[in-house]
Amino acid sequence: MEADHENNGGRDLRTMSYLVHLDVFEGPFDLLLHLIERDELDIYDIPIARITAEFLEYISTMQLLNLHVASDFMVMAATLIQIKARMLLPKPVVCEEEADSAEEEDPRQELVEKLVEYKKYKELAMDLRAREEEFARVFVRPVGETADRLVIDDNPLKGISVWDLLAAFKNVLDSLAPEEEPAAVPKEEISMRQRMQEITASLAVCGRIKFRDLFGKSNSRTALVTGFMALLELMRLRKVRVSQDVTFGEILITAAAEEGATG
Amino acid sequence: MNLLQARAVIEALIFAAPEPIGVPQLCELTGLTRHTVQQILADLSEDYQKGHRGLQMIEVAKGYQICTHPYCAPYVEKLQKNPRSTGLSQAAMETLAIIAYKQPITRAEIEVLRGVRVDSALNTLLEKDLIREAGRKDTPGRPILYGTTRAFLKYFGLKELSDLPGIDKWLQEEILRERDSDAGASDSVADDADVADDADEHA
Amino acid sequence: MNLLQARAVIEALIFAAPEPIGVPQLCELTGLTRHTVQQILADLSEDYQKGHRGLQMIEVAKGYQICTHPYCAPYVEKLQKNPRSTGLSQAAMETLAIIAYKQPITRAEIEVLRGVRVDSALNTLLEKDLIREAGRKDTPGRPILYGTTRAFLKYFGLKELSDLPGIDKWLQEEILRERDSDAGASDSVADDADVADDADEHA
Repeated sequence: MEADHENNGGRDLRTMSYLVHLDVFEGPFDLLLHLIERDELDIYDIPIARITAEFLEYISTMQLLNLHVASDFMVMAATLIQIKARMLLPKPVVCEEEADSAEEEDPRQELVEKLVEYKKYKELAMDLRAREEEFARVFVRPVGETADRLVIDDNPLKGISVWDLLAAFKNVLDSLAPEEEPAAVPKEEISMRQRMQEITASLAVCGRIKFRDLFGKSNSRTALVTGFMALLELMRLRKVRVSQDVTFGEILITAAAEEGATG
Repeated sequence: MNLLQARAVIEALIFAAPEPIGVPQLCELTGLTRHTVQQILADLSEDYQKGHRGLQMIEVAKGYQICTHPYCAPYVEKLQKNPRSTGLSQAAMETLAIIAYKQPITRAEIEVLRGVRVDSALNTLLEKDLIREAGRKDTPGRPILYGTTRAFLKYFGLKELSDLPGIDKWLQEEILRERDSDAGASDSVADDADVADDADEHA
Repeated sequence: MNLLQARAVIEALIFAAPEPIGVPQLCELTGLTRHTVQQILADLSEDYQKGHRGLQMIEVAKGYQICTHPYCAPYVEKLQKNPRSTGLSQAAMETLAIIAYKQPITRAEIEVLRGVRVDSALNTLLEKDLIREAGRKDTPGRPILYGTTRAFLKYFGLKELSDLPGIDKWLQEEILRERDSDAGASDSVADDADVADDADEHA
């Protein structure tokens, strides 16, 4: 990259202008809209060859910078190339009354519709953003802290009983095993101890296990509870470590080696 | 209770309620007619607007609420221990806009519109209680339908869904059209009504 | 900032402060002199007294506070009994349930169960004094453990945690059943023995 910087000034300018936008694009539609608006193109009459070239250039820039190109962008690139190819095909000769239907077969039509639709929601998101900013500047009375007898006693759990709490907990457990059919599934005889053994055994073989896999096989609530408790117990005993590199990413269970406090 | 007392009681109720409080609930609590309550509310709102008050009475999520005036924000902000975070990410905001205007809508339908996957945006929005599951669509796989919450209305200071910016223009038509063709097709219809609360229940 | 603006800002500050707010703090936040602040406070107090307001501005030990008028109490009290307004979102409720039944528990463990991030739910619960930090877990990173508070017990009218209904019994039975069936059936591999031993030791 640095060598590039010195040798290839012209190209690098382009690269830099993309760099600025790398984080900004919310997806292929967003990038296409940017290209169209930047060059003041007519969204209903997109010069497809030009847009395709620019879109591909963007992707190769990302690759040049060793950035991960999301599959959505690759799919769009393929779509653009396909449309471009279809545009190049000679148009079949049509008689007058067929002209209308032929017009509808503009290969760009579907893409244009999607872009126009996306643009609407992008603009609406901006409207919402404006309101968000406005209402971030308005403050309500802090609930639950005014101790005066005259003011309502702000019980945050007003109207909630312990049974609602129990229901909420069951709800969590149920969402872990949605397919459970108590009547049909034979009772699994898996103990917490067995589950602990299973986990340590697989770790010895594989080195690490995905959290999802750990529970993927279990289909009874009992098995899930036992499995989860086994995992907690192993964590407590420092036999395993659980980590998640990215938010919403895969949760990994690894055997706990002696390592620094990198949790 | 004379009118002046009623006015005071309604002001106290709006102040003390932990959530925006609607006309039906105010009627229920005070025993006053809908007409009287509405008159008092109009009167109170005007009173708050007049005079240089640091507080205002606003209508949000089909209810009334007393809150600080935006121009006091620079000072009030200093009080907040954990200031409101920077707001929603662009991805979350676009996803939310689609849900707000197209609800009830499935994840797959949102992804078609945005052209990208929206799992993590949906999680963020669910976590922030801005959207909720609003039934299942009556199509193969019975995918989850998403809709906005009452907290959504409060977050953006909206009276009700029809108060959404831009809705009056081209969207209203579109939504009406969708609703018509949708009627009966999804089991979320009942759920849909309480998105904006059951304000009219006691009318 | 002219006097009218200052008056509005001070009203907003008193309204938005989580605790009664004193003159020194008001001076600090507004940059006004003690004298000016005191004048404005006197003026505001009088204003609240005049006219039939449902709110009053009172001076308590630590400072100034806006609260409802005593004669509104019969109506305001009814708000408390109204189950319509609950302060907790579904996300917060589920997180609280997990903490109640699984405490002490780390954030990561809660997230495993709920499948989404719970930062904001945890913040809400901490703010409402329903949960508290209950030490650190003895694992790498020493994550914070969460448990419920005395206020939590108070709100539910529970004497102690073991009064929580259902799930512990349900879980206990389930686990006991597992243990029982385990005791007979297990003559497992030798090198696994210490895992089980450790488990029993801490049980």
